[in-house]
Amino acid sequence: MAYDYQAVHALDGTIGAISERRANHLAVHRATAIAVVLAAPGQTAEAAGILVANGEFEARFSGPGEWLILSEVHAPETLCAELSVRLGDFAFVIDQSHGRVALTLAGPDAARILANGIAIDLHADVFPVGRAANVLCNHLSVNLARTAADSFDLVVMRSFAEALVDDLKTMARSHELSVDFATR
Amino acid sequence: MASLIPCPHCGTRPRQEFSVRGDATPVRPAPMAADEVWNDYMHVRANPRGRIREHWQHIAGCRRWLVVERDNFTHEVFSVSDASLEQGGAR
Amino acid sequence: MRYSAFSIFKQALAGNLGWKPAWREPQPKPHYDVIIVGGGGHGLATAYYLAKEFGVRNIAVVEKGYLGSGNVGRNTTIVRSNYMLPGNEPFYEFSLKLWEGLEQELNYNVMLSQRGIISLYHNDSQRDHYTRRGNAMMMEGVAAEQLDRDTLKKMLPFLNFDHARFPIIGGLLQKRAGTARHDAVAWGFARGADRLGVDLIQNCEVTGIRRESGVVTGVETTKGFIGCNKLALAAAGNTSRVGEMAGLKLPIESHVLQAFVTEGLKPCIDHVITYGAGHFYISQSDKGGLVFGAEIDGYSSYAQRGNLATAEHVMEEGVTMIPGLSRVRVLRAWGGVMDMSMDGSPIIDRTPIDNLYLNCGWCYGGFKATPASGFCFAYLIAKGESHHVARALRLDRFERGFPIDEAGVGTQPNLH
Amino acid sequence: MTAFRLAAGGLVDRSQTVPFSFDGARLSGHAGDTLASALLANDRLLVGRSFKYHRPRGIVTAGPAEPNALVTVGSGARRDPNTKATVAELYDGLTATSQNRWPSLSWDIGAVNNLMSRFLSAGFYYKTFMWPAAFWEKVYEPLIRHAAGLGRTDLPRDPDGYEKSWAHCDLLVVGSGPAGLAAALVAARSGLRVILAEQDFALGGALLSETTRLDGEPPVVFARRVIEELQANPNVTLLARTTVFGWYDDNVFGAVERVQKHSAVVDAARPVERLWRIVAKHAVLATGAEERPLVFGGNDRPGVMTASAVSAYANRFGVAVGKSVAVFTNGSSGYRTARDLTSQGIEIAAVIDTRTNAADTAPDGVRLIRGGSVVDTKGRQRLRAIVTDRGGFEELLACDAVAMSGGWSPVIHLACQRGGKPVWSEALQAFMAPEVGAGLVIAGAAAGHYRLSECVEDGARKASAVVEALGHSVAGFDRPAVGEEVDPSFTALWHVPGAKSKAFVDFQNDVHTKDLGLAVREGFGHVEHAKRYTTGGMATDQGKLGNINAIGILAAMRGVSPADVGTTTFRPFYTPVSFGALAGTSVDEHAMPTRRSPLHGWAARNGAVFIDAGLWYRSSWFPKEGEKTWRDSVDREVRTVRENAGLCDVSTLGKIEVFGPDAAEFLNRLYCNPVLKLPIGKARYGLMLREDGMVYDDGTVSRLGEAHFLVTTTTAMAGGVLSHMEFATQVLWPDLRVRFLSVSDQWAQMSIAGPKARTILQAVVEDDLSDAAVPFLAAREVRLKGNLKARLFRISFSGELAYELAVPAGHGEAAADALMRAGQPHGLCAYGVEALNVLRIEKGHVTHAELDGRVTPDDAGLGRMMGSAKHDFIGKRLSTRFGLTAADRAQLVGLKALEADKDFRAGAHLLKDGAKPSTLNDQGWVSSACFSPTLGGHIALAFLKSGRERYGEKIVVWDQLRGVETMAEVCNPVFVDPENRKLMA
Repeated sequence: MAYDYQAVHALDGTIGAISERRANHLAVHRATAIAVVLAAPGQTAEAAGILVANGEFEARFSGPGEWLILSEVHAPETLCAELSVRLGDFAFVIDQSHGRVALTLAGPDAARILANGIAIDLHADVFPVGRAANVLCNHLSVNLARTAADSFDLVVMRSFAEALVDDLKTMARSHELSVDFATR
Repeated sequence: MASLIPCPHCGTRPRQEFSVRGDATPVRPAPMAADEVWNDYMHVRANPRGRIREHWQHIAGCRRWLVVERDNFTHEVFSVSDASLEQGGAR
Repeated sequence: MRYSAFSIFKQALAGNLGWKPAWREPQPKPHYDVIIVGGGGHGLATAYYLAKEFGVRNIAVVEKGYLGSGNVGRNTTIVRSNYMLPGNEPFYEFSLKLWEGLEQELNYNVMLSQRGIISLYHNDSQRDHYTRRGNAMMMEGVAAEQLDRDTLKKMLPFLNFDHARFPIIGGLLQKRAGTARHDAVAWGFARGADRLGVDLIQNCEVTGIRRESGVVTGVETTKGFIGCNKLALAAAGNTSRVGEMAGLKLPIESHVLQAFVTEGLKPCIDHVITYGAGHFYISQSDKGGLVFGAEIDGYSSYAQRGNLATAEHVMEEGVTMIPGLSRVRVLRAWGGVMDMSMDGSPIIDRTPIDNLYLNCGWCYGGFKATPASGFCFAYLIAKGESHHVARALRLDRFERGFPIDEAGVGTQPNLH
Repeated sequence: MTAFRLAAGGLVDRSQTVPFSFDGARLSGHAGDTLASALLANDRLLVGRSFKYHRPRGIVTAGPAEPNALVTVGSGARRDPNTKATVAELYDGLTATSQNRWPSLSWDIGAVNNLMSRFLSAGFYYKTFMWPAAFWEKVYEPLIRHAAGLGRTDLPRDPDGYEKSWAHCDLLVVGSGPAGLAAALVAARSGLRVILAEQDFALGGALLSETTRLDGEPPVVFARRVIEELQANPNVTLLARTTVFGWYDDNVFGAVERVQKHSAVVDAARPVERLWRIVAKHAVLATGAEERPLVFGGNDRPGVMTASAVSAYANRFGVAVGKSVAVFTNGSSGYRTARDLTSQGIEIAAVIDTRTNAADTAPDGVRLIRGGSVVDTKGRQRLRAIVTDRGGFEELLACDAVAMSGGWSPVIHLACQRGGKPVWSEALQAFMAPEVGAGLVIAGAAAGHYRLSECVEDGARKASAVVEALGHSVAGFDRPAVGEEVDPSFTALWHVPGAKSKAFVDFQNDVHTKDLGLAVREGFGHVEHAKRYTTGGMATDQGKLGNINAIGILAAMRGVSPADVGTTTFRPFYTPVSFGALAGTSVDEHAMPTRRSPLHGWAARNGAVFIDAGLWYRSSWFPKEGEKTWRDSVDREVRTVRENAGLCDVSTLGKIEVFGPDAAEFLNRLYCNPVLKLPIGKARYGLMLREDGMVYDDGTVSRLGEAHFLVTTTTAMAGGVLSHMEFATQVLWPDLRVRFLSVSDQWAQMSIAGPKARTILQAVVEDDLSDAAVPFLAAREVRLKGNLKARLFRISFSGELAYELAVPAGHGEAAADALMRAGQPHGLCAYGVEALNVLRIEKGHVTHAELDGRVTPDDAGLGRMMGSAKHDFIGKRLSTRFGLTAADRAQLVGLKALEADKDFRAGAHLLKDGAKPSTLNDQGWVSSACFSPTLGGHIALAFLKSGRERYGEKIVVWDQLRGVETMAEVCNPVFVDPENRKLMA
């Protein structure tokens, strides 16, 4: 018997093919490695210092001493191994590559669409590029990061991914939106 | 307070992001403290009108438990702090 | 003067100029046998029954605002006795029986309308819970009926059967439940008490409780000191503040509950309906407004107003339960301050101070209890012991480990 | 014919004819009309019927305070009952229907109430309908209910969508009149982020119906210039058709935008209404002032309107409300209306001024009656004449409209929604907004500045202060030169003496002066009592017009000042808001989010029937061909598990990983049973209490490393337990060195249970799974064939030899498929939560059906788990309370049916054989029940008073709700394999 554990994405089978991208586009990332780093008690500053951005991964603030780490270059296991080596006793590293789903909403109306479900002020002076935060989007908690003037990343618990995409489509009802898996 | 709460970690957020537990004044007694002390802790509330301290959790944000010091008649917030700092504990 | 169709006819012919005040506006006497703090439904009912049933005549009710200015005039008017726990069910059934004779008792039409309450359920475990509750009611001799989905579809075709996140699978009906005109309850008891000689003293705020050698001797008020032999607190919403004047610290937190009414509509909802996948409930008043609400806002508050987030959530539940509400416009939102107790059930009891009596902790359910609360509190004040249906509603039940926790959520008041 | 469209003038677009219908009649108006202005242009004065007496009513105002002109707009599922014609924007194809009349508006049988009115005085219903007792609900109440109410709905599903949005700004300006525009302009020029909200479909507020010139031009020209500049500013959001309905804590405002309420054709891609939650650093309320009606005999006859409405219809809409208009006023405003009308060529029958010595002058040729009053009106369904009185001399004066002006009330509603009480101004004879502190200021007429120049100046001034408070520098603007202004002073007159017929205070609810007199006479003189007794101010306009007069009348009757009477409470909503707008998109299937298990696809492929379990959908059972009922499938699944093996999705259980040097100590305090000495590689059942000693949740605790644990929770309590743990570490014991994270979504978890579970699992797992290598309660990492790391726990809920296997979520389906393939030769089946439930009942395991929040460990038969030797754990101290240890507490027992043909259901109660049903005799209840395929009969778990002493007793299972009573035998709750032989195999 052959054993092949082909991974299924949480949104497989829920996103139809699109003929063209529209003004605003929601890209679902298939293979982002995601880890959560919890600073060891009393070691928040040390861990934060190690997690400053580099080309291999990006650290997104979730709470005091807690970050989501996203990497497009590492596989989940190597990301966790890499982080564990760098952080040593300063933090605990937990693989969440299967536990979370990462999405990117980009387009001229991105902030306006998000304002239909997210309460924080998304004005670029208030929530600038590089800022990340856990926020409520309608009924769901998501990690929101601004990656460009009109581009936002959303990271959500896997089991809620379908609900979030549904919500985003509804939020974008008055705007042009297409949804597809991201191509790399 | 009833619309927005300034989270010390995340900034000002809507009330929907928080869940509230209740009076933050009672401190859990030592295990062998007297019955009355435990009864007071669990069941008895000063419940004044005016300035109070209340436990809220930023449940859809950083998930930290906060102590919100506020007026329960005007709903004005005086301060919000991380609950773990209350007893001088580490984080 | 006695009210009747004839009195209306006679007075109308005289240009309605002959009607007498519904109650006197007395100045406080120096001393009463019993002073009741709180001129709301419970306080007025207590005064009425004390005078009527227990022969106490020298009574004052002191009220800081106008009669009925508290929660008796802010609730959603629901009357029912569909409780589960043995500490509650007999009490609320006793109350419903008193409601059923109240109009004749008081010679005042409180417009009791036994339209039936239907508690919807949405999954098997809720069905089991309501079965347990329905059987508990029937143990007490209270009729209850289980309605299946098909029956509900015929009775309430406007419910959301086809597009609900949590489909409706059935409901528990108590036919004798319903609504009553809330203000009229306060006014009816007030008028009844007044006619039995009770002094109803409005705009008289209690500012202190005077104690001598451990017993209460009277209250300081904005109208001066008033002495009494027994002091009875019926100030739900502000119980802690009044109790504190006597040195009492109580198992109570004050919370705000919002309620709402829509613009008037021709009759479209006949029952009281509660939503099992949330806390929404709704009924239609005789004037046509849909009266509804849901859960408390959740935080300590003495402000009689709610927040928008909770209001929005209430509407979400409402439209999800009855999609046709969508285009109905909501006219007004208001808030009342609830005495939330530690187990979600009320307290009618003596206090550690011998002649100080306590009636509090009604959470969001005090209106339906009004007659029984008054009757049992009067019984306690007059006889010094609990009425048998109110025996479980003790102040010391928490430290003794006998909570009456209908919701099963423990000692966190905002979860009840 | 009285009311008509003027030949010229107004802001309506006469080039666009807009057809609409009213009560079936085809009519037309122009673009820019409201329904009310279009009805008036068509001489439709009779628009509705009042609430109580069903009196004929017309249009009173030109705005949102309208009490009378309520109609149903739209048809079918798009009916909007109780729509105010005065704010409804006219659109092509609008259909309007009058309300509260039968059979027709002009012939309404309910009007008989009017003839009976003396018997229907305020509160009459409290005094009667009590005999015979049964008649109230059977006869009287249905009659009252059908007579009451306004618009009609049969609650059809709404075809339209709604939306909710957040907005943030430095300054919110409410109202786009002169003060609002000036405020917005100053703020915008100074660099603030500004939102300007206007309830009308046109921006400009009072400037739209004002005639005083600004910079020598009509005021609307000035307004347009300002609006254009604001529109061009990227920091400014202009929201027309947007009513700010509520002011909430922290300066958050609720507003509703009518996005598509002005079109017969609704674009499904857009919402019909949008709710805005506006987070404003500052706000300026420039909400203007409301003109008061005068309370005089017959003041409700169609044709009687406020003077400002008469002016607005003439100036803005180009509509004359009558051919001969009488002006009845107590101040200067009436004269302005007289001038507005005469300049349009409309005849003024007379100006009747209640003041004797006013300096105002009537337009040339207009008769002025100083010190006069109107005491009655004539006409049936429209006004024909009025009766004036001066010095006792009555005169019948023909006219077809009355423009009444009773003075002005600032619109302060929003400013009073947060508990601030209005303050009486003796000078302005009006209630003013209280000082509400930083964040909200009142400007223009809403602040009592009635003159146009003052409004502009005040708006600019208030905005400048906001600009400075935010640290910006104020950019100025040149104030327009204001032409000849009216100073709208007046002499308050709460009711006009000498009324010859009913003088209405609250039009919609038919409250007249005598009702207020009766209320005072009967002791209901407090403003709240008067409101509740007479229903004055409780109608859909919430007393916007009438309350001030009611307060004045009560004050006069009680001999006090209006300040002493005070107002009733201002509460949201300023004007009514639809359920739909407040609910937004989170309704129906989207009321709450849906959670999908990583094995959802696997279960679906295997034919699962899904049920909701909280937010989750869980596979309930897996029907096979030929199975007719769910019981067939469940019985088969149970038997298969007991005989062979089954695979069940348990991914929805909460999973929390705990790290840190104090992790063991923390968990030891969190659970009531001991955790400290749990060896690495082992799992343990864990019972968590609330601090009050009741069971909170149960699950497993596995030690993956010295300072690394994994705990599981029930599906239902996963969120609650996480919060509880966060509370414990952050609040109770912040000194503990521990961190944890919910990893629930990372793992797909499946239970493989049954005598063949090991064999099947071994076919997929590389590692040795022998009992020696993986004994009961082992917890370890394994590698699946094909090189997938997984976690394996030998735990059992069914009582069988069982494992839980966890793999990264994305690999879950593949792993489950592999197991199904490996299990096929051994008879493995997929089983759902129904079979799982039967299996665990048979084994006597509890779930939240048993652990209902009122149950102690001992009640559930788990008392031995309590780590009484432990120094401390949550729930320890209070679990020793007398009531929690009482001997007669209900204890978990098993029940076996003694009558084969009768089943048990959860929720039944228990009675001693022969006992009379009563609360006192109630012995307990059934918490879970099922048919046991293993035992071949109905069994149940139940809580019975002192139950563990009563094994063997025959007891009545009493389910009167279903009409079923049956006998059962009380037994040990573990029905299957009490020696745990299968478990340990």
